[in-house]
Amino acid sequence: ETVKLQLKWVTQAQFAGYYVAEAKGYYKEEGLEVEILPGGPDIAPAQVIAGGGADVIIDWMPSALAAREKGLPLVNIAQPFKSSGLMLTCLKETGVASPADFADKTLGVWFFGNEYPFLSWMSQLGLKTDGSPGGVTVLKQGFNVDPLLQKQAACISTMTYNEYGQVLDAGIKAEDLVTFKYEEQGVATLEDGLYVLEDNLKDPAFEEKMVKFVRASMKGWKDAEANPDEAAMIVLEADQTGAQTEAHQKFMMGEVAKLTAGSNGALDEADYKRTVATLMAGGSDPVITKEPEGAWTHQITDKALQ
Amino acid sequence: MLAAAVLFAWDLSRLAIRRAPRLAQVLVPVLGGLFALGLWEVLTRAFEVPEVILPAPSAIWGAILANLDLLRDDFIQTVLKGAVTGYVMGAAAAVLVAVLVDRVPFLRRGLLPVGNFVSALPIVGIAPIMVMWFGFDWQSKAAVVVVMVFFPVLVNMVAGLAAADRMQRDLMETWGATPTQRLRYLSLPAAMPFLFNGLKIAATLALIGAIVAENFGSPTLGMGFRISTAVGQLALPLVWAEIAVAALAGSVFYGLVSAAERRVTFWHPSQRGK
Amino acid sequence: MSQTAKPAPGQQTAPAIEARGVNLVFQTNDGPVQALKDVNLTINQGDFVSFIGPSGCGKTTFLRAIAALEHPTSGTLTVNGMTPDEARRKRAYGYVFQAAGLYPWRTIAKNISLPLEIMGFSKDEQEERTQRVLDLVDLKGFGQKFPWQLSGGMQQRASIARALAFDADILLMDEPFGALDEIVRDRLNEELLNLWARTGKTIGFVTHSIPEAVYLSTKIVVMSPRPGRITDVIDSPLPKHRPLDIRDTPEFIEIAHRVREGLRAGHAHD
Amino acid sequence: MSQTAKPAPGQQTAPAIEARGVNLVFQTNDGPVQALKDVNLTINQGDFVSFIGPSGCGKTTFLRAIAALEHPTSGTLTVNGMTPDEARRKRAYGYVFQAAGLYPWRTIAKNISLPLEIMGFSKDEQEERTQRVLDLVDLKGFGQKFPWQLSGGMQQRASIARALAFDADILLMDEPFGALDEIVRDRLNEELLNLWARTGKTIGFVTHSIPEAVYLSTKIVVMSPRPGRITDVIDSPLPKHRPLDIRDTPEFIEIAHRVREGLRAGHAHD
Amino acid sequence: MRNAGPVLAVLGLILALWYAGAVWLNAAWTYDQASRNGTEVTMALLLSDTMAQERPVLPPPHQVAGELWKGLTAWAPSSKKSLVYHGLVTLTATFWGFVFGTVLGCLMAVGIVRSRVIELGLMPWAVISQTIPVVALAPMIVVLSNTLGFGERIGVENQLVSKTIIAAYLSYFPVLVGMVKGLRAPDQMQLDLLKTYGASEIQTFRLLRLPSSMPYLFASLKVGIAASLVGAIVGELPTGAIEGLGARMLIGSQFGSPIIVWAALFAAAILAGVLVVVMAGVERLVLKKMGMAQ
Ligand SMILES: Nc1ncnc2c1ncn2[C@@H]1O[C@H](COP(=O)(O)OP(=O)(O)OP(=O)(O)O)[C@@H](O)[C@H]1O
Ligand SMILES: Nc1ncnc2c1ncn2[C@@H]1O[C@H](COP(=O)(O)OP(=O)(O)OP(=O)(O)O)[C@@H](O)[C@H]1O
Ligand SMILES: Cc1ncc(C[n+]2csc(CCO)c2C)c(N)n1
Ligand SMILES: [Mg+2]
Ligand SMILES: [Mg+2]
Repeated sequence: ETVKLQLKWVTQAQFAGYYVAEAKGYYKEEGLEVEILPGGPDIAPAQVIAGGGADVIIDWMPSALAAREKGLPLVNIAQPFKSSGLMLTCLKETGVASPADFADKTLGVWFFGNEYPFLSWMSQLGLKTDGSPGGVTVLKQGFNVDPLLQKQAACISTMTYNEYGQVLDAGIKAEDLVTFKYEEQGVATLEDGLYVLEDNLKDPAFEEKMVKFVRASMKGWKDAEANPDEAAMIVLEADQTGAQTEAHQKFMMGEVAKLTAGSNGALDEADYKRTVATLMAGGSDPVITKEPEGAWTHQITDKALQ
Repeated sequence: MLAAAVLFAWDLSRLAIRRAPRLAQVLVPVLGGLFALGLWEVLTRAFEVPEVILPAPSAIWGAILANLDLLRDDFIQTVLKGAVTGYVMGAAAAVLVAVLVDRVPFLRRGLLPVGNFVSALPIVGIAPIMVMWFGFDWQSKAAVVVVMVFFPVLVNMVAGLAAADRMQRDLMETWGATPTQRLRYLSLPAAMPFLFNGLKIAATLALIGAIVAENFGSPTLGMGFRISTAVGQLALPLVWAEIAVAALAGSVFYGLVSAAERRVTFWHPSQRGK
Repeated sequence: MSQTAKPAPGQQTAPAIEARGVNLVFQTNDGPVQALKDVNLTINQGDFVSFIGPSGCGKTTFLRAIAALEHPTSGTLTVNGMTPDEARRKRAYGYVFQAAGLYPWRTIAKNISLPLEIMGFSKDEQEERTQRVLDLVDLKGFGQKFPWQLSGGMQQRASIARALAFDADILLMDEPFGALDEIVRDRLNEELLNLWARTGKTIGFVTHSIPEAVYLSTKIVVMSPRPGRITDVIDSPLPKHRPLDIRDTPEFIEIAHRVREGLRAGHAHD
Repeated sequence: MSQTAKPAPGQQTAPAIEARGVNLVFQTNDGPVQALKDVNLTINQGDFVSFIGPSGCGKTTFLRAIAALEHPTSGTLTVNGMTPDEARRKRAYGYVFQAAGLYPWRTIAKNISLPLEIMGFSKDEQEERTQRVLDLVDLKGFGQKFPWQLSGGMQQRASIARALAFDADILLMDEPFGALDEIVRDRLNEELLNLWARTGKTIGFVTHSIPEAVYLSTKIVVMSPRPGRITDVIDSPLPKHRPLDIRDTPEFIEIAHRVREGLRAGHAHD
Repeated sequence: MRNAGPVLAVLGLILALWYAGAVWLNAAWTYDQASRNGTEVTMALLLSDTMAQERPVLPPPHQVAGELWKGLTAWAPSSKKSLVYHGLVTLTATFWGFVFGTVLGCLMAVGIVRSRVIELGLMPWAVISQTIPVVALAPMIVVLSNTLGFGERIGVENQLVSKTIIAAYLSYFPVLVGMVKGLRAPDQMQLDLLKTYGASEIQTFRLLRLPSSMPYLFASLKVGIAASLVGAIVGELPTGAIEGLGARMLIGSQFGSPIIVWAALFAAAILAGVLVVVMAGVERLVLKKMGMAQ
């Protein structure tokens, strides 16, 4: 049986669980042949699954819910990440000390479906994002942390496990930085869940396949948490560009492990509710306009985690 | 039925070309376009192609009407500020360098190979660097466009400057024309058909360059920004609305260059019949 | 067998063009072609020299060498005591090519005024001269046409007009009248003689017509083919003023005969 | 004032080319140019027709119209009873242009074999014919050169060879010998007459040389310029076999005189 | 070879400018770091630091050359760390994209030159095709080549199929434009001559239009092959950046290693340069064989 898994981004320790499951044969033990498709800029996992290019995708919940509202019935079948690694990282010298100082500053944000948490947060803060005075100026941030290093932005979006480390690596000390974790600001949304198409779930064979897949994947994740360095090396091995570095993947694995630690794979309904509430709070321009129905299920995890 | 429609459109086009050549210039492409759009609409409906893969033309039209202001602002940012500025600067630079290269044999032999090399740097590599150097706004997009446009114009212009035939060149010699005069009276006019060749290719590159460059950092404005953001949001009708604007802008841009070509190189055999 | 031209009796002017042992070899894909072999020739200021010889014998090549458009492989060539290159920079040449060679992006009038513009004549002067030579070659009213809208002969006339429009010291003409009918040709022959008499230009003239050569020239150079050599240099005893009917005088016929013999010898050589 | 050609006495063949009231107007940037006006002409099979007239009078245009390269604005033109277009599809024409028009990317031999290739001659036949016509125009040994390595006259000869290589019914030649010297020209004139006598082709021939026209033709068409009209059609009483010295006979001189008068009248018209 | 002198001179000049630029652009970071650390910047420190930063704004030539050299030689060509390996991956897509793009461009040009209906009906759409960003098409291309499994059937990766399509999509247009111009370049007399032979249209194409289009064709092919390379690299991103120079650039950029990006960039440029030079060589050969290089 084959499963195609579409990642949200390039091969890195953020997806270590799947690579570990693959490398250590957990998928094989379940009788699965899993093809891990790395993502990249311009790859929208939701689009890939809609076009039949994957069986299951990794996505952030805000964009999955937005897609659902657009008529693409994505369903969360598992949630290996318990908490969010998203944060805003600012240079202290720009004078940002609290969210109140964002006004009239330039902030770097990822788009392409990654912008929803930010927009929700800003609307909760009452800051306009259209560049009008008193609001914030938003930059569509590229793939890296250069805008901060070159002071093109006061703050940029970072993940605890990736870009933040790069800022430190670049030689800026932690004490020169101010960070705002979405978790701490109360605007965290669920990241990196596994999603499938609703209709497929009605097919028992597919359901069966997903049960095996989630079971093996979670085994991979827990293995990765327990052996972070080994997991990082597996990821490094899987990276076909040869441009990833060992040090950075080990750092990333260490940080990712903190985010997956609290999850056994089953979605926590409270987290889901908080995510939806955050997204619905989006003032004049909410990400989703109505309470989603059937956007998640324990159907798979209940069987997988017996 | 499809075949019949094709045949009918074909005959109608031939008739139009013979009877009303001016009208045909607009009619035939429009006819072809309507035909393609109709086919597109029918196919997307018949095969129930998901909107997030390829929306139907009717949905795109709806998105255009719903987002006119947005489309206009993006157009100004990307086409007028990014593409056109970069195009003009890049083409002008290429022409100047071509002239320099043609005039100074040392440069021709030294700069051309190096120039080929530098100008062949791919946009994906260039764009982040330009963003780093010129900031997030349209200036960095224009810079990317400059680099993209430069090579095709340069290659064609250098070929064009060498295009004058021997007798035409000999005449200049016998008149003791200075290099500048030879350039002005012979090389430049003779190069025009080639130059326009490059300019036409560059016209489309400029637009695509400005759009793609926005993927590497931009303000929250611009056609490339909108396209990639909307793809992320699965708002494909908006994506295609932007593409429709890009297509229209590109065609008009190309059409303007072609019109200029017709005016400037009316004497070239390829233009005389028109 | 090459021959050195003796200065025409009674003429004391300095040589305008002097060739000494000029050889010119072209390298082609299937071996070298010797276009000129050991050419010696002195042309004095104010001479009207015709070059005549079978097709491919090197007439064009020699004219081009004088205008510094080709460079001799060996031997020396001086123009007004300078190298041809220097003379060219001094704008000493008017050149009419064997084919018209008009610039397709300029109208006929603009083609004619081009050298004038290059040489820095004033706008008015350009205008005036262009009209005059257009008239001279009978192309009045065609100034605004483009070259490809003219017949072959008209194009050739335009190219002659272009060379006549400015006053170069040395006028080099490569079969300028080949594409013209007899009557126009006679007219232009007369005009050319007038111009020459009036201005004292030095003229190098390639033609295939023996009567034309004899009628026009003070010196007729007969060439033979492959490799191009000079087989005869004939100094014409005809007076400077030459009405058209001079062509029926015995002197004329005698010179023409000598030229024809020279040509035949050249052909036999082949 | 147009004139209809009477069929030559004693000739009964069907007309090869027939023009009735042909007008041809070019549209140019500064207004229309009437190149042909009310042209009526009958050319019989086997005729050798020369067109003579001042430069720009429409000779080339008329020849092009016969070959279906231009289309009359009004009037009818038939070739062997067909429209020119049909005749062209039947490969009825050999055409020599006023300029050589060789393809620069083909060697001389390849240029000559081009029409043969197009018309589907066998490789051997192509080779054989190419060699024969190269020889005929005295270009043996130049087959492997490229056009720009040849002198102007040699190029023109190559282009004549190209037209002679295949046996078209109708040979149209636009000043083919303009760039050749007298001796080669005489040779080719004779060769052309031989060819014509041997093959019975119909030949349309534009020339500026009155003697050439008279020497070659069975019919001489004199044209006058702008708008191009036929002012005279002269049927030559000269016999089919014509040695070169026929040019000194009184008949010859008389015809030449009549042509010259016709030409002068045309010029006066200007 | 006779170009060596001038090329070296120009390169020397560029290197000098580049070094100067590196000092100038990287200095800001040196000063920032110094002020964060509370140290002084001396001239010596400035020079040595700007030459050896880990993430310079503009890496100096020797850093790029070092990385390039390492990428080319330090690993076996089959290693995923080798630039040779990634270069070949990209080259494969470039090559096929160029081949298909050229064929497509030429076929369309022939149609356009032959028929006015095709010209008016097709040309505007060819122009429009070039204004559609790959981003928008990539999903369709990827989905199509995945779901139709075209690549699997002919035994190549679907990745390669997608990349090839994108490369062809970018390279057909320059060829089309150049060929249309070139096929129309013969002058009237040349066309007329063939008409008098009653040559068929195919013969006119083969014997006249094609040869006279050669200079235009080659000018376009040189642009086309560079466009194809850009297409292959661009195509590596939205098709799942796994391997190839484009993927390496992306990863280098994402993980803040500008030197890796620049090395990949130069590898790509060298590849493009080589391709253009090869094309120029073919051009010289063909034109010479045709007698057009005078
Ligand atoms: N393509 C064209 N467009 C406009 N006018 C033209 C064109 N071709 C020829 N003409 C005009 O038609 C007239 C006749 O030209 P044509 O070439 O037939 O002359 P011709 O008798 O062959 O002259 P020549 O002896 O100089 O070759 C000329 O006045 C010319 O300007
Ligand atoms: N560029 C060239 N390359 C090679 N050979 C050449 C070149 N130009 C001329 N030739 C050769 O040089 C010889 C002399 O040519 P040239 O043009 O001087 O002859 P010409 O006397 O002017 O003949 P014509 O009367 O036919 O114009 C010819 O055999 C020709 O083939
Ligand atoms: C267009 C686009 N730009 C940047 C990122 C980078 N990014 C955004 S979220 C994230 C961490 C989770 O993968 C990373 C690396 C992206 N994905 N898409
Ligand atoms: Mg010559
Ligand atoms: Mg003519």
